[in-house]
Amino acid sequence: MSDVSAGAAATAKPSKRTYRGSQRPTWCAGCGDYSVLAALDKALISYGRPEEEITVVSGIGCSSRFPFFMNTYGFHSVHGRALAVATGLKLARPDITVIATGGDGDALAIGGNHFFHAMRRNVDLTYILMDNQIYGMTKGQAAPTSELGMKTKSTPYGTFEPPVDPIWAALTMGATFVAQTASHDPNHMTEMFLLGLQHRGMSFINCLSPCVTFNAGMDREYFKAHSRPLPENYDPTDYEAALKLVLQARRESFFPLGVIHVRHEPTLAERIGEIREIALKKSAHRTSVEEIIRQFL
Amino acid sequence: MSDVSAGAAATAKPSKRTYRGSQRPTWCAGCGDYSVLAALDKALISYGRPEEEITVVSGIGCSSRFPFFMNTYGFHSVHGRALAVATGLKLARPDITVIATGGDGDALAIGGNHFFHAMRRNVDLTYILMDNQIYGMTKGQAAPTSELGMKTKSTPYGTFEPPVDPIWAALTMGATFVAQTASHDPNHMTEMFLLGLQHRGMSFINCLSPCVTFNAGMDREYFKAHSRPLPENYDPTDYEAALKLVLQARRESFFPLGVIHVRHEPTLAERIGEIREIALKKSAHRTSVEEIIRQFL
Amino acid sequence: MSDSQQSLTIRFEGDSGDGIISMGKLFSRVAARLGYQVYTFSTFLAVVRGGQVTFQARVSNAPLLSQGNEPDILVALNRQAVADNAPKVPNGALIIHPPFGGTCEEIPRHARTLEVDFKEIAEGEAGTARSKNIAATGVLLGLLNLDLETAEKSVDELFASKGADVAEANRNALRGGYEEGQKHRQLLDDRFFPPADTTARLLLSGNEAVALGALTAGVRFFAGYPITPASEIMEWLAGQLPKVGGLMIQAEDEIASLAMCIGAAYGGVKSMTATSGPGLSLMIELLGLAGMAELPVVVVDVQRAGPSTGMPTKEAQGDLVLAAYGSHGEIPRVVIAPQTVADCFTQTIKAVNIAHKFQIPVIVLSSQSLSHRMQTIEPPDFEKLEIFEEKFWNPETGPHPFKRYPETEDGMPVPRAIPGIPQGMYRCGGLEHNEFGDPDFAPAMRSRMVARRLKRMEAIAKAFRGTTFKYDSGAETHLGLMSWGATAPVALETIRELESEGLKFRALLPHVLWPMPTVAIRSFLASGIRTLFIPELNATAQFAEMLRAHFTKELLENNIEVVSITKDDGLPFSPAEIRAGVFEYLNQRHQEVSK
Amino acid sequence: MSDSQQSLTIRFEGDSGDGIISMGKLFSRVAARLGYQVYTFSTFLAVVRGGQVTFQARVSNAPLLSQGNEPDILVALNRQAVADNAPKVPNGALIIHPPFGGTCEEIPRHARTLEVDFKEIAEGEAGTARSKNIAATGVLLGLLNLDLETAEKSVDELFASKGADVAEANRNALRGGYEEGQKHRQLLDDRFFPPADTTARLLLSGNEAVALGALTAGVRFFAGYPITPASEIMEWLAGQLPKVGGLMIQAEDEIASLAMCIGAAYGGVKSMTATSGPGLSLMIELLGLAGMAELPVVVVDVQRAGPSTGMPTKEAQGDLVLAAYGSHGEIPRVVIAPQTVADCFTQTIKAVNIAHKFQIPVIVLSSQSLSHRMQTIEPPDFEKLEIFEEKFWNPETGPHPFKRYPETEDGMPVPRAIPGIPQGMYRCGGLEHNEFGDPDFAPAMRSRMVARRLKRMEAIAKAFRGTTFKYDSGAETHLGLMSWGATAPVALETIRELESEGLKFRALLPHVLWPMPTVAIRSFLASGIRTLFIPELNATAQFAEMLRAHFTKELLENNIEVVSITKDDGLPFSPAEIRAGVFEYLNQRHQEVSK
Ligand SMILES: Cc1ncc(C[n+]2csc(CCOP(=O)(O)OP(=O)(O)O)c2C)c(N)n1
Ligand SMILES: Cc1ncc(C[n+]2csc(CCOP(=O)(O)OP(=O)(O)O)c2C)c(N)n1
Ligand code: SF4
Ligand code: SF4
Ligand SMILES: [Mg+2]
Ligand SMILES: [Mg+2]
Repeated sequence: MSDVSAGAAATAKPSKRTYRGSQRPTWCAGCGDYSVLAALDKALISYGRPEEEITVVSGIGCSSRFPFFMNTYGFHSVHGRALAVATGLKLARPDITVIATGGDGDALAIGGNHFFHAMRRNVDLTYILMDNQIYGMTKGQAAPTSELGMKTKSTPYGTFEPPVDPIWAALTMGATFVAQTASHDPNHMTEMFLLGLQHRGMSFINCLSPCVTFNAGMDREYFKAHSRPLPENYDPTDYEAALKLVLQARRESFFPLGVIHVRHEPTLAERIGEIREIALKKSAHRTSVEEIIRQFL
Repeated sequence: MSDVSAGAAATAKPSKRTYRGSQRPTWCAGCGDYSVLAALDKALISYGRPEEEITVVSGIGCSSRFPFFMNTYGFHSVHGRALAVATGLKLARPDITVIATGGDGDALAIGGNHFFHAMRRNVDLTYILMDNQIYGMTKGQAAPTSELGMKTKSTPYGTFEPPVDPIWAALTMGATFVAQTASHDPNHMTEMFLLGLQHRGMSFINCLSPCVTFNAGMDREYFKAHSRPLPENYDPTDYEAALKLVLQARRESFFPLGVIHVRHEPTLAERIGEIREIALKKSAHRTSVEEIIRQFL
Repeated sequence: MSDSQQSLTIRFEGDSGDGIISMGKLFSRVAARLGYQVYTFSTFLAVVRGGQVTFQARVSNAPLLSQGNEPDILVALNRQAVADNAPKVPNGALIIHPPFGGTCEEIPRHARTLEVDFKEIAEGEAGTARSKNIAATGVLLGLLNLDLETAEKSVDELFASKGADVAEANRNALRGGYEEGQKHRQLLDDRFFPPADTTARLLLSGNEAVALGALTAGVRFFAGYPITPASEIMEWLAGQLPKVGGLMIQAEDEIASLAMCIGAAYGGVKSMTATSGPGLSLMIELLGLAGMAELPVVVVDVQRAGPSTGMPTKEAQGDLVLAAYGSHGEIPRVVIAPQTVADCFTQTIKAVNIAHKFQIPVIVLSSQSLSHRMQTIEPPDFEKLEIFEEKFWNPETGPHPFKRYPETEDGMPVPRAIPGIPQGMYRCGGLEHNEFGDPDFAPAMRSRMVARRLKRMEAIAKAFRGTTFKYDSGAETHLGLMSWGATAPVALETIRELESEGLKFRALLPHVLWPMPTVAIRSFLASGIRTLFIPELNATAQFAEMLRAHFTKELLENNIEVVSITKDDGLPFSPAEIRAGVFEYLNQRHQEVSK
Repeated sequence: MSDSQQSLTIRFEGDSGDGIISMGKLFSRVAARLGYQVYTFSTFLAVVRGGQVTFQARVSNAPLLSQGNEPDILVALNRQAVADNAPKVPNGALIIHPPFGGTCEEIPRHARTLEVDFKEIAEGEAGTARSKNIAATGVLLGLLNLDLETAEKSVDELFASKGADVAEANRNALRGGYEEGQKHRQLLDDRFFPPADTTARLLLSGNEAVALGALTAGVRFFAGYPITPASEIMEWLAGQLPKVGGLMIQAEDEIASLAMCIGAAYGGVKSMTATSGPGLSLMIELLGLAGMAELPVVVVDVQRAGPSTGMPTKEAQGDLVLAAYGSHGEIPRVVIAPQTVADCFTQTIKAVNIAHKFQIPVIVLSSQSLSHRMQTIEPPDFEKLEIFEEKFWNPETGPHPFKRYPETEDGMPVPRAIPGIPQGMYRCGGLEHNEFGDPDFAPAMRSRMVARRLKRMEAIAKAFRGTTFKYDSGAETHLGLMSWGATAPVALETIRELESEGLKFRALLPHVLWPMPTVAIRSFLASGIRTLFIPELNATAQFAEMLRAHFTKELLENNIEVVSITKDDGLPFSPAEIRAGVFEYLNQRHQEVSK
């Protein structure tokens, strides 16, 4: 909302470490999230907005600790609600770059409904999901992304629910930018984050980010071995091709890395802008509360 | 759970009106839900299970009043939770036929997360969604299915969120039976319901069922004019073809009627059955609580 | 009612297709414009589908406290309406009704009647029987000799969206009815009274008043989810917010509604959501987050009869303990309950002010009867309205480094930073934290932060001192009364009535229920009362329970017996019911004493 | 502690990678098998990543009420462990530590030490330094001369899943350490005491005991969502339920968890979920549904420090008011709080029984310290355990027609029908309804149904009469104490200690907190006490507040002052802290009196 004075924007070009917070990350040694943090820092440096114009919103989980390790505004909300909080913030403050981060459980179990609706609304957010196929923070229960049959603390005989594929979910629910990357490839991650930040609309980026402590089987090497770059001639603007690719990847058990899909569509804020135009036209000019009240006389 | 004695099943063949409750529906005259009710009654007569072995679970909404109008067990739960309640019931009592009913708001707004997860779990339920593209019960606000730009009580200048297509959602989230039908075609509805009831796994049936009071624009005639039967050579077992069809329908603004997709996959209960086998194998035979306790000695 | 106050209660009743609500609203609007005080009540049906609909309008020359009892005038649009009301109408009541083809046995002897063929007038004047409700309203206006021009203008507005033709047809129907009514003016000459002045007043429902209050207070972000009886708040704001640069978004559920508001609040934009009991229950986790993160957000709960889905269209005051205690762990928060439609406006403004002044969540407890009732309120004086505008932390003036959650002597929060302000970057959330907002679980820090949040509650209580509404007949008395929300004015009307019969009361009717207004309650409890009546619309006497928990000592010291008068049938209290509750106790006591 | 009771407190501390928890568990398991009573406490870290880890085990020859104070024996695996504990260990404490290369200044004069190279033993005996924790445990067992064979068996079990090689290596490490320990037996000869008997006891954590209680009570459906500190309940049941034909499903969130349980409950299967504060907050709407639909379901809330995310690994008793009042509108429900690990087992069984007997939701309020603490409990006697099995409505014996919600004289529910039972078909849900379950909003019906639900609460309260735990020194005294949950045994230990110093108390430590045990509380309040201490782990004195609200009259009549002793720093009470609270008040009073 334009009424809010956002303070003068600092104009100095951000240097290295600008977006890194003073708090040391509390992740386990070897956790994939470290390199995600480093890559986001790099991407933000290229993106170039002053740190006070950026807000990182998360839910709860190891990956959701992100805001604490960054030198930006940050909101570590409650489990599953990152996207709803981020949507409210972005709608109220379209002048701010809002990044949401979180884990696969946060996004797709408890947060599934907000995920669903944020994708279809095409809110102008960048959502970075750290997909470790496990609940890290609560010490190793099944995530909605855990492979069928995977043994975890909550599924001692193996899971019995077919998993969700985050990129399939984002793609089919309506995200206008869908990418996948992995923490073993920092440059690729940085590139994807930057593209996501630059995209107008909902940018969803799934990061394969191993939990070395509670899902040791899916480590860096595992993700590396199962990842594939996109085919040379792949056209991310072709929605049906994207659907096919993701289905193929599921069938053949590989992780496609790269921009799976991108298209341009009005963002939620832009559509609300149109509504505002209509509303203003109806009342001929920007109304005051006093005028509105008069209709009850 | 087999421990529960389910009473002796009545064996008499159900006659006409068997599944109709004694309460008269309280819907507006002309509401599409009347014919949905009649069609379900017919489908159940063909299906032939005694009424006490059937439970209808719903959320809140005009369409969610369903259980009260049927002579079966019924659970009119709370808004959005029909599928979660139905999942619990079905897992605990696999011997019961569980039908879930509700509106588009109930299913896809507040209930979206349970929808998402019930579809992927492939619970053996039949879910009948009465899609009127509006909130009927609360008198006319936008539903997640309302067309972009549609004026409703809550969107006086038109909605600004792209709608959800229920069959697309069910299809991409993992339902193993997806059909669409319309209340203007009672025979087709009956057929779809019967197929859904017979399918093992999550059967999702979207019924175009007009709200004559709060969405007068989308009446019987509108739905009729915009519906199309499936192409002659359509193969519902071809998943990619189904995706294509639904995308085409959205592009060309028509409603495909018929079985959009069907495939066979183990149900949640079947997968849990396998887990139980493993668990029993581990303890060599069915354990008693006493034996389990001994491990703490 | 004071001695010089006069009032007239008119009931409109007919089939759900008859346009009863439009009649009632039209009449009320005209009366309000002419300077009358108006107070309405309408019953909504449980299910969408038809049946009888009732709308009652009470007009007066002085402010009204309740919807009154049985009608002085019944405008019946069908026979059922006569049958429904006949046994109850007072002596000399006037029943206006259409011809029923033959005599109507239902009409009681003690009532007067006027038969008018509304349909014929409508068909003749407007060319369609559908305008018969407007014709009937015209008859009533004519009978009362209220200004025709004002009425015509109101009809025009009512049908503006339907096109000029429809408006004209209805204007004609109105005029036809009006002429007919004028012919029978003598029927009501004895009941007629002029308004006290000719100030045009705002005619608003409780929900409209809440929405208007929010807009006035500066709310520019509203996220909500439809639910009876709160939906009109979001519907109205959906139309108005875009005009002032704000927006209303219908969220996927109540959890998302509050989460979005919290996001907007973090961004520095005044935000609000509105719901009813089921929605409040769903918001409890996020309410805790707002409390822990100290973010200003207003949640309006238009109470309806619970538990669970309960009776969505019925009245209750059953959510108080949830509003006051709902959250795992302990958060600072404020609960405010408006008592009248005018309160819905002013208390909502207060709620927004408090939320931002104290940086906490505020719950406004309205209720079904209040939400749909229309009542006249004085046009607000924008010069005098206090609207609190937060001053955010300023990097130039500091203090540096920016501390989001410092301990302060008075328990007040410091100006916060919001995204966009350089050097103010901080992280907020639900974890226990230190002054900067960073997670900190050290036992000593934890204890300090808990104390800091509780101290806020004291600061809030202090800020309200002297604002609690007291009613004092001036006489010595042992009888006291406390009440809240929509029940409070009915209780006040009751004790005023009882006063004329010699029973004197002292009353305290707080708007702010949490934190409890300690100083006011203490002095009230020490004012000599021995019996304290507390009428409220729930089964477990929630307010009385909170009072006993927090003022045990004072009740003990002053030897006060708390007498709860509760009701849980889904309908608001009438003065007669509160009166009955008072006498039941007094008679019982009398018997005990005489034994 | 009684005179003949002896106890020994051992603390294990080291780096998070040192396997401290395994050491503690191994030692505790061995002691429990040999007949000792064991009570443990371990601190979990706020974040996943490393730091110091502590595990404390207290062993005794009689039942224990608290974790004790500072350790008699410290088994330190690194230097930090010595530094952390040195200033606090009591006179004559024994510190067992590895060589630090040079003298270790941190070791206090008043302690005795034993230096053992655990690593060397492990490398020598097991071929890997990783077994150093087992070697160290061996040293301790050898010092205490506890049975080696029992210890070897325990090691085998501990490493069973890791393969025979690993188990053997660790057995060797254990034996190596044991031999070393035996050499120094004289160091502990003076502290050694045999167990009271050699009954092997169950060694369980609170979470395990809850899970075991559920299984024993017949719970066969569990839906849950992970959350600290409750996750172990679902994890354990995930492994065990399939073995008895039940199942545990991890739901998409807490709302779905409870919804699934409610579905299963409607189907007639005993069902349960477990969560912590944030989850309970999310379940509030569905809790209301269970109350309105009268479905038996058990919700375990393992409380942690709130509000909001708060401090997930820390102790608190801050969810009581939410458990008792959380719901819009008013539902019947029961809140039970176990006090010990043994209670976690028996009270969970009771909760399941109550839920089914009274057809209502029951909330079990555990807490973090209880959940992760391990304690010995007597092996349950399955013959004597009362397990309530619902009898469902029988179409052959009727009554006909089947009424799901009839009014009964005693407020008790009637047998219900479940899907599959012919002629029992009914509809349930959250709307207000008549006896058959069909929606009915008629004011009179509504009032009857509200009264019917409240009457259930009376029936429940009646059923518990005479079961509330009372402690009475027998002597005349003005001092009373009430407490609940994990604080209660600590409070009991405190007053027993004070008793030996001449301060006598009467105490009431209820397990059932809602409905409040009226009869027991009334007679307790009338027993002559004038000062009532209520220690609890929250900031607003939640239990005390509920007590004041519901027993205002009794407190007044007996002239009792309620003195809350609260603490909110995330740690359990120690007896010393409660003692301090008591004396603070008494000294203050004394000063006032002498002024
Ligand atoms: C309402 C609620 N339910 C449960 C939890 C407990 N919880 C914290 S994080 C988490 C899941 C973490 O998994 P994920 O989102 O995948 O993040 P990761 O730790 O793997 O990065 C859960 C269940 C909570 N904090 N709040
Ligand atoms: C928690 C909660 N939020 C909101 C409501 C109010 N409510 C009742 S029905 C409904 C939506 C009805 O729309 P839909 O599901 O499409 O059903 P329809 O009436 O159109 O058949 C809403 C929002 C409620 N009962 N509970
Ligand atoms: S538990 Fe897993 S996800 Fe969490 S910090 Fe450790 S490695 Fe990372
Ligand atoms: S409001 Fe609409 S959906 Fe509801 S009963 Fe009427 S026509 Fe049907
Ligand atoms: Mg994860
Ligand atoms: Mg609908």
